[in-house]
This record gives sequence, structure tokens and C-alpha cells, in this order.
Amino acid sequence: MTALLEVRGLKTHFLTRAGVVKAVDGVDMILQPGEVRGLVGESGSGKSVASFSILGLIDPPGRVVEGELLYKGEDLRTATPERLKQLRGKEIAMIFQDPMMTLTPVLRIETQMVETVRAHERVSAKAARERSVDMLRRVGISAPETRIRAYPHQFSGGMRQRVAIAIALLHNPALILADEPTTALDVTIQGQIIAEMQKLVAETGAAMIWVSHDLAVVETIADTISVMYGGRIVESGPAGRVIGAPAHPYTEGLLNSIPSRTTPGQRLNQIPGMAPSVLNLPPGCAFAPRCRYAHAACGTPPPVLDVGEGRMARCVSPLMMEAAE
Amino acid sequence: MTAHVTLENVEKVFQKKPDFAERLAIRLGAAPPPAVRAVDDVTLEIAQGEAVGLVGESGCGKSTLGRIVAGIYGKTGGTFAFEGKEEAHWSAEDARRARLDIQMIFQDPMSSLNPRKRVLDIIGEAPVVHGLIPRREQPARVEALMREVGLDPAYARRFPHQFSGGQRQRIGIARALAVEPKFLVCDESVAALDVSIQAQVLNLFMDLREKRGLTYLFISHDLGVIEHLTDRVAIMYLGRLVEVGTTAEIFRDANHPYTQALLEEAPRIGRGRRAYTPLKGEIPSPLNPPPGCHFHTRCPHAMTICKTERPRLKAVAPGRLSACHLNDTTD
Amino acid sequence: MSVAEPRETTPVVTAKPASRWRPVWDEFRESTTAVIALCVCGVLLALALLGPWIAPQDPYDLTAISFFDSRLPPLSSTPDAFYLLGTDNQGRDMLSAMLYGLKTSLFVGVASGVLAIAIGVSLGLVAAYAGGAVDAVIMRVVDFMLGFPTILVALMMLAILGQGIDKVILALVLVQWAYFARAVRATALSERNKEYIEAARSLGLSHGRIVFRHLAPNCMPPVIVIGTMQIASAISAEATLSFLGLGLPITEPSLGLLIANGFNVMLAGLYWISVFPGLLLLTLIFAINIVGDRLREVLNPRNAR
Amino acid sequence: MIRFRPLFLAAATAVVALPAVAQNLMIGRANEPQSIDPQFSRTGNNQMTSLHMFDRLVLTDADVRARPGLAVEWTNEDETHWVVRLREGVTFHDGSPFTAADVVYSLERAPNVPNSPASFAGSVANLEASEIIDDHTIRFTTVNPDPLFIENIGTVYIVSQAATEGMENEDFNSGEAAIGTGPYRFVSWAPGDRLELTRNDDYWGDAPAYENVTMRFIANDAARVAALLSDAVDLIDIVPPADLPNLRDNPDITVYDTPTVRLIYLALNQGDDAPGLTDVAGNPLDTNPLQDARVRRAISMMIDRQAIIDRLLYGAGEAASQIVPSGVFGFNPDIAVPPYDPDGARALLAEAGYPDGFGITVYGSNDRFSQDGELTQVLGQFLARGGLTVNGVETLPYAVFSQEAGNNAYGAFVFSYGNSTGEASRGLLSAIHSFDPDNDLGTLNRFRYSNPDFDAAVVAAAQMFDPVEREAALAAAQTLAFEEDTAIVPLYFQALSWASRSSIVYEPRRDERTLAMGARPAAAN
Repeated sequence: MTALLEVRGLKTHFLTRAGVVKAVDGVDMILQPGEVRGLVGESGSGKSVASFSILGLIDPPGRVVEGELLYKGEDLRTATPERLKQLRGKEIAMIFQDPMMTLTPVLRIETQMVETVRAHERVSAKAARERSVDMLRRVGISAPETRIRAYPHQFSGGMRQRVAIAIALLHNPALILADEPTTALDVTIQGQIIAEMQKLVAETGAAMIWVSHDLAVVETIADTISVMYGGRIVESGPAGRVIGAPAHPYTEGLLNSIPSRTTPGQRLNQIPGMAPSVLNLPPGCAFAPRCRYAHAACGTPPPVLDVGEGRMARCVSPLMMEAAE
Repeated sequence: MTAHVTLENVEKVFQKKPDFAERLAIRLGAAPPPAVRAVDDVTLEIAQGEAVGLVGESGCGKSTLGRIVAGIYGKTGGTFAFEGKEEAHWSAEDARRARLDIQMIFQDPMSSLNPRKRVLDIIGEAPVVHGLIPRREQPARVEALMREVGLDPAYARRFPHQFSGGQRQRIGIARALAVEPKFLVCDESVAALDVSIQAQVLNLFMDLREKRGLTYLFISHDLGVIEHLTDRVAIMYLGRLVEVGTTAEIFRDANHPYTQALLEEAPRIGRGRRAYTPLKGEIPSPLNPPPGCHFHTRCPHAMTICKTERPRLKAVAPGRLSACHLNDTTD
Repeated sequence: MSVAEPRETTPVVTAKPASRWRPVWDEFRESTTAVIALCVCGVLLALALLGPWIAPQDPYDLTAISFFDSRLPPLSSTPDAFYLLGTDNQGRDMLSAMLYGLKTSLFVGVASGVLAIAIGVSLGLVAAYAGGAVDAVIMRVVDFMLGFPTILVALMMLAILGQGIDKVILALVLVQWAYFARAVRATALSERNKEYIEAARSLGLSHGRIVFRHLAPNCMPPVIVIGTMQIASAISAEATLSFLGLGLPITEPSLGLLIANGFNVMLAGLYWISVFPGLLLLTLIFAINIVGDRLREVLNPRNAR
Repeated sequence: MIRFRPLFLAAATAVVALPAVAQNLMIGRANEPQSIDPQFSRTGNNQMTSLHMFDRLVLTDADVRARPGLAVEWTNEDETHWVVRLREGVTFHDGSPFTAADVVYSLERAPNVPNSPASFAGSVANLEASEIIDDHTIRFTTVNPDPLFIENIGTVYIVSQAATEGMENEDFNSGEAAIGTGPYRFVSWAPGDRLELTRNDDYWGDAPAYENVTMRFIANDAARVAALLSDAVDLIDIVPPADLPNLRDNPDITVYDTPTVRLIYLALNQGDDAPGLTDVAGNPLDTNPLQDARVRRAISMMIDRQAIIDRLLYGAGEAASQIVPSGVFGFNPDIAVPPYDPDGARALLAEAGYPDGFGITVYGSNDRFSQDGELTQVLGQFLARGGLTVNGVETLPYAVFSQEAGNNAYGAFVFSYGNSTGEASRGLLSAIHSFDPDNDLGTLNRFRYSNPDFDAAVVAAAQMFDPVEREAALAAAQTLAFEEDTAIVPLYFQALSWASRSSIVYEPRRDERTLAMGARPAAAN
């Protein structure tokens, strides 16, 4: 099985007045067809920038400065803008936190969906409409035949996100990039959307990168998880293993910070300090200043270690190896 | 424990500004002026030293209720009592005291701080204005407060935008503490923070409760936070309380179908990958809530009576209230 | 629950600038044109302020000017005086008249702008904060004022009030405050709903304190932009009023009045009476507008970080 | 007994004999009429329009001298009875004959035109009764003895009773009621743009040279000059003084000037409350120094009239010493223009008890006549140089200024008076006579000059039927008001200029009227 997406040494920097912001600074990721990857991190960790970089959606002053981006073996960095556009609409779909990034407020849903279909495929308007109605039904919108005539503002936030998802899936994409798609939604609605997405991904066999700050959400949907910190992936591996027995101290700290992991009423196991500025990362391991296991060796850039079970950790002394000693 | 704050049949109706077509309809008598009953007949007691959680989804009125308690909004019906004294009987001094004793911690750590004021002024303004301390003691007081919430007092002359989200939230907490409150209303106060920072702030809340004997009304959609922090919890749906009880009991055995659904669907770490059986349907518009039990449109157990008759919030066990017709049949 | 996760497409820059205005200036000076315009404004301001000391003649003193030296072209000299930019119909030294006129124009522009800001901002803030009937009444008045062309209202005012610099300022304040009220109200409406205002109320601060100490400073960026533009428009409005003969006393000419005085004789070849003050006025308004435009770009909330 | 005999009918026929080489004439006018109804308003802009289409009993020539119009002869039987013989064989534009009934009708209609801003009521105020003797003879009875009775009713435009009865303003403006006996017929009027006329070939008098006349209304001075220079119009009126030197140098353009009867003067308020007058330090004065004739004389001597005419008006003016210019009935050649003499002025001031002068503010309009704002300022300069403390110079739009001036609000102010009757008594009665509105005297006396001797002299003069006697009496009254009292400070008579393409010859008129009848093609060389 060849990889669907290969990201190697991706660096995306922003050239600001204050200096060079290394938002993404050496990310490697291999995604297999049909794989659902959770990309987790706190604000400023670079998770969204990394996903936008794959699609070439970085605006100045940001720029992908280094790295390889291979989609089905095709180099996306050297692809023409036309080719990228073609890929974006058809094979690689994007779902944003704010569905209005996808939807135009002044056009009917029908118009937008039919246009999207016909932008990449030569089909009749009628066929395009039928496919759109069908897709709306599949994302859980009842009475799609009539509701397709509505404008975006006539829908609730949850419904709008469903429409945005439906548009993203119109061409049966091979890869879906979902950037915090449920963060703005209520718990019960989030549950619905996650359920629909699980179903759809399973049906279509699409691979997906699900970017989120919420480990609990990612855990419910992802096969594999990558954890980002300071512009780099510090740990990745099968979801159950990463959550169950984290290899990187940051992952461990993150999990321990979640209230439900601790006995109610007791102090939480907080990570001390705050996330470093990507403008001015400490040399060596970016997490070292907050790490309770940190020692002298952490002052040099940590290696990426294979810790078994298909897991990698960017740490000089991953927790599992420590335990093994 | 004496009741610290008592809400009885509290109601808050917002008149929505009608658009042109609606104005026309109102003029012609075809439609009533649009109104949102954000808080609908809520009765709740919070005892001294207690931490009560208020849980619900967007538009359920939990933030409005919190603002009524904090004195930011007036209510349109019902009674409010603080330390046993009803609002209607407050003297000017009582009102001032109640207002200062109940402080609010907000959600957005950026917009809740005045961007054009220095931290020193943000924290130190109210105690000086209210004469709690003389102006010359302001710097010392601010320094003490900053230390208490875990901020470096050396940054007192900086502006809010020069701080991270977690630090800003600490500034907001210090501002509230500056008037020596007894009661904090925390409205989604950690929701905008990253997990690692959220843990720090939650720890601060717990420390302050212990040190200062504070009472909390903790408003959140995050059940993990509520379970961790509160003694009792009240669940709201479309302006009404649907269930009230101790946190431990509710998380163990929710009575109301909505509470059950919430607990079921909240993503919780460590459950692993799982298939959802989500609650059906959308949250109805608060402008036009369904009759009877507001929840009946989405309730898997809905019965005929649920569509017409509003279920009363009544005791289903000692200290446990629920508003569901399912409990009627068990009588 | 609508909890917005901080977006990451623009990374959070946590550098610590010393003052809030520092980055504004840093961005402002990226436009060379704007910096030049600002310098021009500065030079003109200095010339206006120093006018009485550097002008060769006091053009307001009827005994100092001589009718017998009227309409001399630039670079003329008489036994008594040298007229670099010529003289006007009355025999006033154009250079002196322009320096004094510049001072008058700037004074009228700035004074009416400042007063209009004070009134407009106060009313706009009160309208936004109080809402309801107060808002409705104030905004109806604002709509009413904005419904009339500025110059028309000012003309009517001056026809009633009579001439004089104070009356011109009063008339300009009357027609300008509404712009500020509306702009401030719009900003204040969004600011009012921010949590820091709720926090101030929760802290039991008085309404006056909330409005003027908390709300007001946060509504100032649009005011600064509009204020700059309005100063330019006040200067040109004053010039227009003077041109129409309703502005300032004819013996104390502002730039607009100088232009008007020379306008009739322009075709007859006496270009300097109109053209020099016209160029000066144009430069002044142009420079202020460029500065205002740049400020708008820099202070635009959408560009704020 | 005065008899008028039309002597120049013969001369008129000689003019008609000239070949009409040009068909069309395009006139650029500075102002336009408010109505086509000739009885709507007495203001100049209306009259110069009406004169094309309508006649009067008495017309005036270019020098404002009366000549017979529709009346060919008039005789006063006694002090209050006049017999007028009307011109025979005259027809209206619609072909109907002109008769005595039309005259009686017109004189009755004149004071009763609704909404008139400047009614002809004054012209017929002295008319007691009209009696039609035959189709072309009328006997009038006057209220008071009035030597100028015919001149007065002679200013009323004669309309056709048949075409006008029951008609309103709009009917005139549309042309339906615009039926006169004048040299031109109405074609169309587009307010704000143009008025089109065509020659009345049945006209009783001199046939005008041009067959089609278009008057374009171009209020903006520069635009009007530009229209002439660009050949868009053939003739313009009210040439701005500043443009005179250039136009005179232009070989394609001919400029015509005439001093008008419009007097520009500085009024000095002689009321008791001395508005706006202060001492040198700026404190209000109790007594009004302007009540002293020596002070007024001193102020008159501070002003260099010729310098104003040369520098401000480019020579387009004539220094004034009295209410009418030379050549007008009642002009007194013995009254000299006050000399420019600042030293003499100071001496006079000292003599009057003001060796250091006093404070004064000079007011003026800024949109009424050419260079009025500038003039006000210059006067300020001269007064300051002459030893007074000028507290200020204020110029305002005429509408505001004239109202305030009428309210006695100003101490010194610039005004103008246009004497349209062609003799001095009207101006002396309305502008210089003591303020007495109840008797319709001194109504324009905004400065409250009052000398009972002068009042008596001028009232008496106005009722003298013998012209020689009357002219002498008027001259004596002028000496009293201007030589001795300096009632006002007369400055200059405005000169008025027209400019035309050189292919046209125009006859300028002292009454400021712009008439197509005054234009004819230049003789081909």
C-alpha cells in the first residue's frame, strides 16, 4: 500500500516585523488511504498551519520554506496553482471550523452545490442537483429536496456545518482536512456531526486529518493521533496507545490536565508554565522548560525515536523506554 | 448552611428588536412583539461556601441567569435574595454590598479586560472608587492580588494584550477579588483556554475557594470541569431548569433524559474510539420554543403529555429535583 | 456551546511592545507618502504658528496695508516693501496674508473638529450605552443633521448668526458633531457588549465612569480617523463659506477668502491672488487626508493584531 | 403747458432703411426675469425683458430722457387734469387694435398683480380717475398736483385687455398672455436658460435689426465672458471690471461703456444711538459724532474716489458729488467732488472735537454690485489712514445686510441707489428726505439724515410744473444736502459695460437695460 500523503520536513514560517515565526518547523507525517489521523495541539502549536500548508493555503507573510509534500506521489509544492485548485476541489476536501468559510451567504445552497459539482465534472444540472440532494441526506439533513433551496442564514450553526461537509464530500475526496470542525458546536450537535463523519469516512474510504485541540473528541474518531508542540510533532501513534500510555511527557501532561482524569475536588495535575512563543523557541527540546522529567540532555534537539507499536516520540528519553529500563 | 443566594421563579424576557416586516405585523396586530424568554421560572438556592454548576447548551439561558445573579442584568420576574434579604427590601448600601460581594469571571480573557487600561488600573480601579482602600495603597494592593492569582507583580504596568490567555484570565480573577467578594459567578471561565492552562486556572479557583471561603456558581458546557469542581449541579434547557442534584449523584445516575443525553454525548477521554448514537434533532429556537416540555421534540421517551403540559421541577429523591413526566408515572 | 478556539492561521506574536501606539507608528511609517504628508502637515502647522513673527506685514492692520500697492505681481518691490508673492486687491502682502490665513484655517479646522468630537463622542457614547428612547432621540437628530448638506446647514447658521470666526466654528461644530456621534455609536454598540463593560458594571462602577473611562477610550480609533478627515473637511468648509462671503470678516482673510478675492480677477491675469492660497489650501487638505487615510488603514480593527 | 411732439419719426425711418444683414442675435445676460408678465415687478431684470415685448405710454432713450411711447401728446388742463392722446394704428401681436380701453385696463391692473415683489403701485398712486374720451384719447384726474404724473404712469407696461383679462402669471410665462405691442414677439422661455423672441414686423416704431433674438442667462461673470470669447453669444452685459482691460485689447471684441445713474455711497448713521461707534479705546460712545456735519465732511475727504475708480473698477466709474450724475435733470454742476485730503480731514475732525478720531465699523454687502466687498474694505483702509480707528470691516450677503441696515444697526455702511426716473427729485425724496414712511418719504433713508430746510425745499421743488424753475430748486436742495450737510458720502456712479463681437454695434444705456433693439450690424467696410 503506497502512502496517500507524505509530508517530510515541512517548515512554514511567517516573516513578521517582530521576526521569523516558525509556526511549523519540521513536520513529518505519512497518511495511508482510509486512515483517520487526529492532529492535536494547543493554540500556537502549528496544527492548523500544518494542515493549511498541505493545501497551499498559506497567505503572506507566511510561506512554506522547506519540506516535501507528496500526494499520491505528486509533489504539491511544485504543482501549478491550477493543479492545486483542481486537487482542492475534487480529491482533497477541506472543512473549516466556521462553515461560512465554505458557504457564500448570498447564494442558495442549491446554487453553491450544483456549481461545485459542475466545476470539476461535466454533468447535467439535474444530475448535479440530484447528487447534491443525496449528499445532504447523507450528512443527516431531513427533507433535503426542499431545504436545498434555502440560503445559509436560514440554517442553524450545526446545519450549516453539515452543508459545508456535504459540499466537501460531493466529489468523494480521497483526503479530507477537517480543521476543528465541531469546536464551535454544542455538545449534542457535535455528537451528531462526529457520528455522521464516522459513517461517511467509513462508507467512502476517505482518509482524513482531523485537527483539534480536544483530545477527547479526537479519540472518538481517529485511528492514529499526532500531538504537536512548538511547531513540531512530538508524538504520534495509534490512538488507543497514545491516549492509554503516552510516550512523550507533553502528551502525558496534557492528559493529566483533563479534569475527568483526576478525582473530583482534587487539584489537577497541571503542566507548569505556558506554551513557548514560536517566535523564540528554546534551543533543544521545546517542551523542556515545562517538563518535569527534563535533564541536561534536553538542551540539545531531541531525536525522533521509534518507540514500537508504530509509535514515534521526539524525546531523548520517552516515558515508555524509561519504564522499560 | 444558610442560603447565600436564593432565586425564586426568576424570569428574564428579552424583547428582540423587530425587523421591518415584524414591525409591520405588530402594527397590524398580526403578531406579538418577538420576545425571548431566556430564563423561565427558575428557582435555585445556593448555600454559603457551596460550588454549584450550571450546565446547558448554547441559548439555554445559563449565562443570562449568571448575569442576573451578578447584578449585570435586571430580571423581569421573580425574586432574588442575597444573604437572606430580598432584593426588593435592599437599602442602597445593601445593593452596593450585594453587587460587590457577587463578582463575575468572564469567558473571553481578551474582551473581558479593557484593552486601553494597564493591569494596575484594571485591578485597582474598583477598590479605590468604592473607597475600600485609599489611592496610595493601590499599588500594594494590586501587587498582593497579582501574587495571589499567580502573576508577577512586575507586570502591573503592562496592557492586557501583552499577556497570554491564561494570564489574562488571572487578571480578570484578580480584578474580581479586588472588591473582596464572597461569591463568584464563573461564566465559561476556562472554556477559551488550552487544556494545560485550563488546569492551572481551575486549580486557582479551587485554591481561592479554600483560602477565601468563596461560594461559586460555575457555568460551563464542559461536564468534566463541572464534575471536577462542583458540589451540586443544575441542568438547563431552553431557559428552564430540568434537573438539580448533587454532582456525584447526577453523574452517576441522571434522571432527566436530557441530562442522560448530555452525559452520554460529552466526549470523555479514555473511552476509546466508539460509535455514537447521538440525540436526534436540533436545539429549537428560543424565540419559538416547543409547547409542553421543551425537550419533547428530541426526547427518545417523549409521550403525549410531554407535548402539552410543562413538567414541574419536583423532588425525585432527597435533594434531587427533576422536571420530567416520566417521573409522574412512577408515583 | 460556542467556544471559539483561538485560530492559528496568523500565529500569536507575543513580543512585548512598549506602548500601544508604538506599533501604530511603526506601521504608519511604512508608507513614505504618509510620512511626507505628515511632515507637510507639521511644516504648515509650524508656519501657521510662527506666522505673526515671520510674516513681513500684519495683513489685518488696515493702516499697515496700502491700497496704492494693490494688485502688484509677485516679486514686486516698492520703496517701502518687497512683495515676494505679490499683493491682493487691497494691497495686502500675499505671503503675509497666506501665513495668517493658514493660521485661521487651521484654527477653525482644529477647533471645530475638537469641539465636534467632544459633543459628538459624548452623545454617541450616551446613545449607545443608554439605548432605548435616549438612543432613538439622539440618533434621529443625527440622521436629521446628516440628511442636510453640510454647507447648506452652515450657510443657514451663518445667515442667522452673522459673521465671525466664533460663529463659523459654531456652525461647523453643528454640522460635524453628527458624524462623530454616528461613528462612535457604531463602535460603542459593539464595545458595549464586550465583557469588560459587564465587568465594570459588576464592579459597581457608575454609568458615567463606565461610559467615559472605559467605553470612550476604546471607541477612539475611528474618531481619530474621522477627526482627521473632518478637520480637512472643516477647513475646506470654512474656505467654502468664506468663498461664498459668509465666513470670516473680510479684513481677516482665511485661505478661502483670499481665493474668493482673487477669483474675480483670475481671468484678467491676476492669477497670484487666487492661485497661491489655492495651492496652499490644496496642499494642506491633501496632506491631512493622506495622513487620515493612512491612519484608517493602520487603525482598522480588521488589521489589528 | 408742455407739449411733446414726436420730432424724430423721420430719423427713425432713416434707421429702418438700413439693410438687415444679420438674422440672429444671441445675448448673454447676467440676470433673468422672474416673470414674463410686464407688470409683475419693477426691477431692472424684468423691465429690460418687458421692453422687448411691451410698450409704455412714455419710453426713455439711452440717456434716460423721456420720449413718447404709446402716448404721442399730453396736455395738463389744470394742476390735476391731464389729457393724453394715444398713438393710432398700433396693433397688438395678436392683430387686435390698441385702444384707450387697454390703457385704462393696464393702469388699473398694475397695482393689483398678485405676489409682486416690486409693484407698479407707486407709479399709479397719484391716479384718481380715468375717462375715455375716444378710442385714442383719455382724460386723467390726479389726487395731487404732480408735474411728473405722465412720466410716472408712463412707466407702466400696456397689456392687451382681451388677451390678459383673467390670465395669471403662468399664462404669461407660457406665452399665451404675452401679447404686447412691442418690437419683439414672445417665442419661448426656459427659466434659468434662455428666452427666445422674434421680430414684430408690424411694430409702429423703428424696426429692430435682428429678426431672431435669443437671450441666454449666464449669471457667472467668468462664464459670461467666456461665452463671448468663444463665440457662443454675440453680446454680453455687465462685463466684470477686471476683464475690461483684456477685452479692450481684443480686436474681435468691442466694449461699450456708459456711466449709469447708480450711485454708490457711504451712509453715515446720524441716529441718536450711534450704533457701532466707539471711542478710540473701543468703549461705546454716548453722543454720535456722525451727527456733526464736519465729521461727515471729514470722512468724505478721507476717501480718494479716483483711486478707487482706477484701481478697483479699472476706470469703470465716475466720481460722484450728488445724487445724480451730470446730464441728468436736477444735476448741480456747482457741487464739486470732495477732494482727497487726509490732512484737511484731520483738521476738520479736530475742529469737531475728535483730534484722535473715534472707533467705527464699516459694513457692506458682498454680492450686490461689482466689487462691493472690496470697496467696503478699501473704505476701511481710507478711514483708518484718515485718522479714525476702524474696529472692523464686515461684508455680508445683500439679503442679510440690507435688512440689518434698514434696522438701523450700522454706523457706517455702503449702499447704492439707482435713479431710474431720469431726474433728481425721486432720489432726493426717497433717499435723502427725512425718514417719514407714513407719507412715503425718505423710505430709503436708512441713515436718518434729517434737515427740515432740505425736506421743505425738495418737496416744493417736486411740485413745480415749470422745468427751469424745478431744476433750479432741485439744484439748490442738492447744495444743501451735499455741499453743506454731507448727508451721505457720495462715492461714484457705477459705469456699466457691454461687450460684443466687433461685427455688432451696440448702444449702451444709462438705465442699465440690455436691449436687442440697441444692437445692429456694424457697417461693412
